[in-house]
Amino acid sequence: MLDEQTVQVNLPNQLGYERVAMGSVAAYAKSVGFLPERIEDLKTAVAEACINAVQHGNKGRKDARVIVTITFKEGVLGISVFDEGSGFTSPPRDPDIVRIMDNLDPPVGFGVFLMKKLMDELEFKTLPDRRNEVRMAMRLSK
Amino acid sequence: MLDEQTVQVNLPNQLGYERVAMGSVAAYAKSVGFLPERIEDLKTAVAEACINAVQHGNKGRKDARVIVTITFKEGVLGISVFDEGSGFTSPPRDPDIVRIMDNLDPPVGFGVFLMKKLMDELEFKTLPDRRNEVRMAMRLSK
Amino acid sequence: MQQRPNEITLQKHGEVTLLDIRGDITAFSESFLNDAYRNSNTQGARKLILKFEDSAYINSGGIAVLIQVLVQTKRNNQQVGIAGLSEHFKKVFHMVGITKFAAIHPSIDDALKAMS
Amino acid sequence: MQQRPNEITLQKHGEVTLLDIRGDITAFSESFLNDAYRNSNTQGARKLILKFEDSAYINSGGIAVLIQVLVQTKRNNQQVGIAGLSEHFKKVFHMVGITKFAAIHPSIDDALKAMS
Ligand SMILES: Nc1ncnc2c1ncn2[C@@H]1O[C@H](COP(=O)(O)OP(=O)(O)O)[C@@H](O)[C@H]1O
Ligand SMILES: Nc1ncnc2c1ncn2[C@@H]1O[C@H](COP(=O)(O)OP(=O)(O)O)[C@@H](O)[C@H]1O
Repeated sequence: MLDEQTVQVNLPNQLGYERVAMGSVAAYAKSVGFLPERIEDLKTAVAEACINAVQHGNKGRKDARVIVTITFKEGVLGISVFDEGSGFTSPPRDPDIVRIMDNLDPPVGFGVFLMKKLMDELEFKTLPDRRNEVRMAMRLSK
Repeated sequence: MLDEQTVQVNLPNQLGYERVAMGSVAAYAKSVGFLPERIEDLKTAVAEACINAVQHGNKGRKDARVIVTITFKEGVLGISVFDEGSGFTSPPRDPDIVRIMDNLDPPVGFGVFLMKKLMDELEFKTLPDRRNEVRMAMRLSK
Repeated sequence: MQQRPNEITLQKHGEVTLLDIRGDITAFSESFLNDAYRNSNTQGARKLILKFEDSAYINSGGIAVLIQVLVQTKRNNQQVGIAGLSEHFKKVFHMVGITKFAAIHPSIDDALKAMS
Repeated sequence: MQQRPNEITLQKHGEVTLLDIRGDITAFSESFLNDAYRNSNTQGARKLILKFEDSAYINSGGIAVLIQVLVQTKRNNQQVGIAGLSEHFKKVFHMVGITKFAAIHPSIDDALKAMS
């Protein structure tokens, strides 16, 4: 996994540390030539994946970790966010802002929605050893 | 080592990836309240430590890694850069620009010099398991 | 990792109340934003401008907090404008659909002009 | 991780030759900087301005490359001015002692004025 193109960032399981992952991803993406606008997209997507890993995957456990890997191969920046949870029970629905504003739905579901919208690829994987991976990718050309 | 305040960044042993460490450190330092000017100092210091880890510690070996830990405790940001080398043979001398300009000395030695100048603390440690640590720290108040 | 507290300044511009919000907008901003909204409300605001820093980091938790405020403004028949967002977060607010309920303006002046 | 190549533009301003250097200054910049210097030299420059991007990342490898150029300018009795550095790298250049051999100017215009 940790090959010559791959950086791994290992974060405490606490809100706020997603900012460090954002900084790592932004610096990596800038180095390989992504434009500032796409880097903002990457930052938001990785932040949301980290926040979900803390809250849903690791359920706020203080001793858990969130692991982010960043790699660039064949023109594609790949980011994976790992937590120690068991993954998704059901695929989340896109939030419906009209229903939310009418108090018919709670204001949730924006994280996965934004990752889907901002990245070129998004994939959820439950791994054998009680770990969960959210994998996303963005092509450089775009 | 990896406690609730500590982020670890694991880098390929190649020049250029120090930029990712710079991004991680900058984001961490910003989050805990360092001013932009001090963040620039931190970025330069961590970059130089990573470059030395790649070149001197890991001697350019493609399969080696550079590990950076970042932590903030009691108002002090601590950064350690680990490589798989055996550390320092002799403490490097400060570069003498006048001798360098007269071609009496080679233009080397700026990395450790800048780390010393820019950080509040700098320490070199050779660890048991054939690993080397360069530890530096900066107080927030400063 | 603590988030630095938000700072919010209230200003009256005729019938428009401006909430000048400094700092990042996340789940931690909930009480700040709600308090600020409650204050603006007791001052009987019919029209609100929410002004953000263009360097602000806004995440899904902050979006949820904002929407909770917008739910209240809708219930209270208040008109809301947004100013100061970076291009990125203009896009994000558009994606999420916030722009259906609060118009985004290029600047405070533009917002004041459009809403007065 | 590749570094994007530097871009260097040469401009003549009277007896001053301006090297407008875009990109980061690291060990990878060695051939670019040396080539640019050699070109400026065949044009018979007596005075040189090295202009950097204020967003440039400069590391110890880049400093070494720069100093190698300065060693040559000293040997060739050329006067060198530096412009465009960020505040941080002004400080770094001062710490290292480069400012003993090349004056730092706030802008290209200031450098041209001071050196003409
Ligand atoms: N890492 C994860 N592990 C387990 N479930 C997750 C994870 N990330 C997201 N989810 C599920 O997907 C849902 C939607 O996530 P998200 O769009 O971020 O919205 P929210 O966090 O507001 O619920 C979550 O409520 C949760 O059920
Ligand atoms: N991580 C390290 N492992 C072993 N030796 C090191 C390490 N970092 C620095 N050194 C030693 O310190 C010297 C000075 O380093 P530095 O100031 O960065 O200058 P330079 O890299 O130009 O030699 C190096 O030449 C090397 O001998």
